[in-house]
Amino acid sequence: MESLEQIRDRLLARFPGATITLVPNPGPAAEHTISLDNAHAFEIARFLRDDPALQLDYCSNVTGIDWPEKEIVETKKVSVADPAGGPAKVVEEKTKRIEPGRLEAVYHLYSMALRHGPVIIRLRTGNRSDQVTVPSLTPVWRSCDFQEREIFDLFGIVFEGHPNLRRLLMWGDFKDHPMRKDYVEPDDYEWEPTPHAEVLERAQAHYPSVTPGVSAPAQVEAKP
Amino acid sequence: MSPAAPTQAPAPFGAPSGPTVRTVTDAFHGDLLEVSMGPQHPSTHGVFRMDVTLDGEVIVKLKPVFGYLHRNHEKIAENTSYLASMPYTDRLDYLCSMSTNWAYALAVEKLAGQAVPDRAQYLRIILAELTRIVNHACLVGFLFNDLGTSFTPLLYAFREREKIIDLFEALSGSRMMCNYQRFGGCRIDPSPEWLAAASRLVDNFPRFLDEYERMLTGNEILLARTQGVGRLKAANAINAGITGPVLRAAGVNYDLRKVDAYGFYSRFDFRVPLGEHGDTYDRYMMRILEMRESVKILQQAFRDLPTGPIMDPKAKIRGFRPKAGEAYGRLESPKGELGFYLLSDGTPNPYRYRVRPPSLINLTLLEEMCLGHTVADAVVILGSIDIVLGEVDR
Amino acid sequence: MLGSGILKGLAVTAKNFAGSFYDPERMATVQYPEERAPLGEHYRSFPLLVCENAADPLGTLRCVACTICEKECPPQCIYIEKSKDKKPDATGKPQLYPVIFTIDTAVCMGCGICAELCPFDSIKMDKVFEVTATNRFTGLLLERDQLAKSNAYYHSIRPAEAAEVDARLAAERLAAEEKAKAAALAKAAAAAAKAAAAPPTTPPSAA
Amino acid sequence: MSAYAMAVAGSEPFLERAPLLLRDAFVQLLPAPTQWLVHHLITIVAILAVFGLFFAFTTIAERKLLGRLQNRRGPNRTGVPQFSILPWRFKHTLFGLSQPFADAVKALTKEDIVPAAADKLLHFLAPVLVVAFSLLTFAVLPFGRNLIPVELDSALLYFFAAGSATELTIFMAGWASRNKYSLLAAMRALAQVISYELPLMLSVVPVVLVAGSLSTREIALAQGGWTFGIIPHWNVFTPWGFAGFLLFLVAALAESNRSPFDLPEAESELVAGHLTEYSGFKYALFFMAEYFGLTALSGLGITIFLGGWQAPVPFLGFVPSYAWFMLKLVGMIGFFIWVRGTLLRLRIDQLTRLAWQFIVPLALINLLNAAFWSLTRDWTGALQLVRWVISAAIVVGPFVLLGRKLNAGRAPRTYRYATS
Repeated sequence: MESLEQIRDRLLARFPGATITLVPNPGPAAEHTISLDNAHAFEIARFLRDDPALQLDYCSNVTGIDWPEKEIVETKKVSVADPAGGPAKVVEEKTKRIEPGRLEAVYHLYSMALRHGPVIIRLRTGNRSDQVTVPSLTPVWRSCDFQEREIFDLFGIVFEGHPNLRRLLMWGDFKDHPMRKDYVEPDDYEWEPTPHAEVLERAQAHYPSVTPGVSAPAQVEAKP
Repeated sequence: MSPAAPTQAPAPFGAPSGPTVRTVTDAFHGDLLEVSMGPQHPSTHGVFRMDVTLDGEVIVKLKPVFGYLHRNHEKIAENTSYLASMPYTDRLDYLCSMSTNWAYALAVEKLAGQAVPDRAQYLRIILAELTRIVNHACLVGFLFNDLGTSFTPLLYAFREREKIIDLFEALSGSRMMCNYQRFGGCRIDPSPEWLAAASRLVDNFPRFLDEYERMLTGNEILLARTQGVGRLKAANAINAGITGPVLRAAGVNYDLRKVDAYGFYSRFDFRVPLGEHGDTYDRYMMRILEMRESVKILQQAFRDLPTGPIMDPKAKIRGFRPKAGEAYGRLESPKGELGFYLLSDGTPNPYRYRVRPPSLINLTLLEEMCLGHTVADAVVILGSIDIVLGEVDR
Repeated sequence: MLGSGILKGLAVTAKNFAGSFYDPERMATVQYPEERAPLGEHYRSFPLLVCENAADPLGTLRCVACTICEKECPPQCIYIEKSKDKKPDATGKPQLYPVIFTIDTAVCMGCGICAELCPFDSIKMDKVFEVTATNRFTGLLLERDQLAKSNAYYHSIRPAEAAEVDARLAAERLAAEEKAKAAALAKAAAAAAKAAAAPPTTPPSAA
Repeated sequence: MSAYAMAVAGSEPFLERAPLLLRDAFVQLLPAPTQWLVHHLITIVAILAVFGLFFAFTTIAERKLLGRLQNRRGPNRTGVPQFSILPWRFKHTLFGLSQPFADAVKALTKEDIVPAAADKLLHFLAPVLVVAFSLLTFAVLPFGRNLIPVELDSALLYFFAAGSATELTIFMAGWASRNKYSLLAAMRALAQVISYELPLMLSVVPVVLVAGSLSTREIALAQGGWTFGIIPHWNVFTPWGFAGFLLFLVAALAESNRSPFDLPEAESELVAGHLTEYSGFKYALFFMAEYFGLTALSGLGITIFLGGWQAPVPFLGFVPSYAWFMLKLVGMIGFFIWVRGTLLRLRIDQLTRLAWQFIVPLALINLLNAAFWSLTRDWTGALQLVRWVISAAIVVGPFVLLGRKLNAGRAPRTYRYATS
């Protein structure tokens, strides 16, 4: 298989205007990825599938990743000229910048015909609140169907063009997206008294008069 | 069901495989009947639900509904250490915990660049192939139960499965929740007695398969019930990401043991059975033939099993922190491609932990396979796909 | 011919029917309460805490309340509170001990990770699987005294592993004793040297 | 009947007469005007008691037999409670033989749930009627030389009329339950009754043709005697009779909703079919009716093909006739259990196709065969052999041809392998 750089170059030649960046993977696995822009992602995906040299006909895995907003503190050494005219001093300057949060969908593509892969592509949303749309690749690879629905369900990425975008695992009325890093568990789902103070506290907050050793709902029901 | 986007895919949203389906209701045909099969239904293999619309007994629409067993396994794993997720992977595909363990260990080893000693690699293959036999035996048994036998083939299969499960218990301490693989090796070194018993069992296994096939493979009712039922076309199957015996029954030669040759599979001599029609009978036969091939692999593994450590000396049990990075490790689980996608940020807990469940993705084309067939066939088709709800819902 | 497959099937079931009367390969069922299948060496059910002395289980627990198991337990079913004071442990070193050590067996999934990770060979997996209680909250919540089992019991359920652990602990103890002895000797030597080297500030008669 | 029994009483062994003597002795004690009523009541009570117990032990036998077929032990834990108060510790549980009684207690004490939307009256009536109809069929079966509850000249007609009503009650149950699975089961039951009434009757007609009577007693009597002193003159030992018996077995399996034709119940597809919304005693009644139906059909099969109550070999003639009947009944039921333990379920379209494309044509051809058999009654010597050959050819030829057509395009396959 061609290297990722070659693929990127071919894609750039084929789709002029597209933003395609390589995302390096620092780990020992060294599975580097290509990040696609949302405007061209669908066309590029089709190209990847149909290109005779690649024939990535099999989309194995689709994953969502949540990257919350995080504050990055960068330390830079800056040499500051001494106003007194002495030698320049090296001062550590800390700059804080807020990296905006985003959601990401990662697709692992393989070729069953040519038996190579993976080519990993990433699609990114603008932020985590209102620009959460990426194009759906389900029309290209049917295997994305359930997986994109699952990501929509658990991460809240909206896949534009998905034929049947509904929640997959959680029920229809469920509000939040549980796999997001800032998801807050409801306080009542684990109400059974356990030795863990934290759970017990939560249970007590939800059922004020709970006593350990007795079923909490039974106590709640018993109350007039 | 048709795609919203205008594409010219090679028939990804394939036409129904069965007879032509009526979609209109008129005075002559009466109303369509909507039945919610599941979550409490004897043949949904757990708490799976199919909302089917019936014309008489013929399915005109089928909508799978998931999530009744959802426990957000991925979130739990992201909040615990890498090792603490290992026993949870047992509960994904609870029939094949050994190979699920291996898939996870494989992904973590890829993420951390961890080597595995030879003996452990052989042990993993032994256990994975035993698991494949366990799973296929179970599946075939349950498939016959769906086909309406009174538990007889299932109990014969369970009788043999039980012997393998006993081996698992003797080795790992638990029958199904083995929790055996570790990052960089295995947990317990099997004793020579264990290996002898396992080898004997494997040598005897073809006898059981012969008897099983004599009992059922030529049965006229089985042929009538399964041949031509639930056809799956190869192009559709590839596009829908269907893997494992279901894909190979459609005639696609794609077995990760050959393609990726993970572990030491390249050292083994075995064949991959391929179907032709992609129907339920082919899917059933794929399982039987794969069991026979597994027996061959196991015999070679018992013959060549090297001595040595079972754990890489550099492997860390306590305080395991892989470097930042990501890895997608996959292997051929009995049900298909089982993958783990791990993203590490250098902390003891994975930043992102994702399971690629073959059971779930193999259900993608369930509707296409069932359309035009009857309720009885839908149950059988679902049974032949081989799902475990612990993995589907995670 | 139509029906031959069915007849073959009938023959196989008939064979199994007959075989179930004489062939133990076919009739593998064990009549449970009367007969019991043997438990393997590595069989695991729920955790136990090893103590050195059966007469004083709580006083001789090997556990030093390091809370590794509590942190690593996948379903988080262990709860430990450390003591304020220290007690000498098996090797004679002063160590903390658990004031509260509970395992919620209703939550425990018997994975054995606690036993695997325990650096003090204190928490081990039991083999008792017939655990019942009439109250599912407190009845299945095992306290320290219920969890504590003597080393002899541990030997009885896992002879090979226990022997290995004992040998290791004995070696450690020996090493610690030798180290202590060496340290004491060194100390004494140092003191003697000091005494010898230092100029006598007090008259020798006073010493 | 009593008079008839008395008339033949002298020439028969005591055991053969014992049931009748017992009944008559009891009836004699009562005032004359009530005697006819008591006479019939005793017959009814006897049938209920004998076949009630037979049902109870069939359930445990089925479970234990199936268990053995499946390499299990089956239920073997239910002890006899009285034994536990004995001074010594009687630990044996008598192979779990008291299981049916425990089951009965369980069924009786279980909550009876009627779905809110169900048709309450029909929902109640269905289990009652199904037992009633299935019991009606027992009236015309000759259980022994002298044991036939009602002697009808058109006994077979009566049997089929009463027997087919049970399928209607299944429809009733399915419809009244207001459950979609039950409804599907009801429809399947209707399709099944339409498809299999005919083959069942057609498989019996040859016997009627050859015996020249619709009376079960006559048919059973006609099968008396032995060729060469060992081969009994049972219908099953003729080519047409053998074919008829096989067709009858298939149709009887279908008629009594047993595997492989248990489509209305179809637990892997329709949960429990028409029984989905039944619990407790009503469920037990359906269960009971299924076994009564099975027993009655087996009884009919025995009567018309297996020589009824006739002994298989002359020197065992001292064994009372009803014992032979029961023995054959046990054998038939055992065979049905064996079949259930082996086979898979057909699909509804295959079920009807099997009936119309295979069993009905074969049964019609078999009718011709029987006609040929009765026309060639006086062929002897070498002609006898010719008669057998022709008759056997009429059985085997159509079977092979029709079977090939039915199974067309389906065969075990061979597979290719990839090595890389």
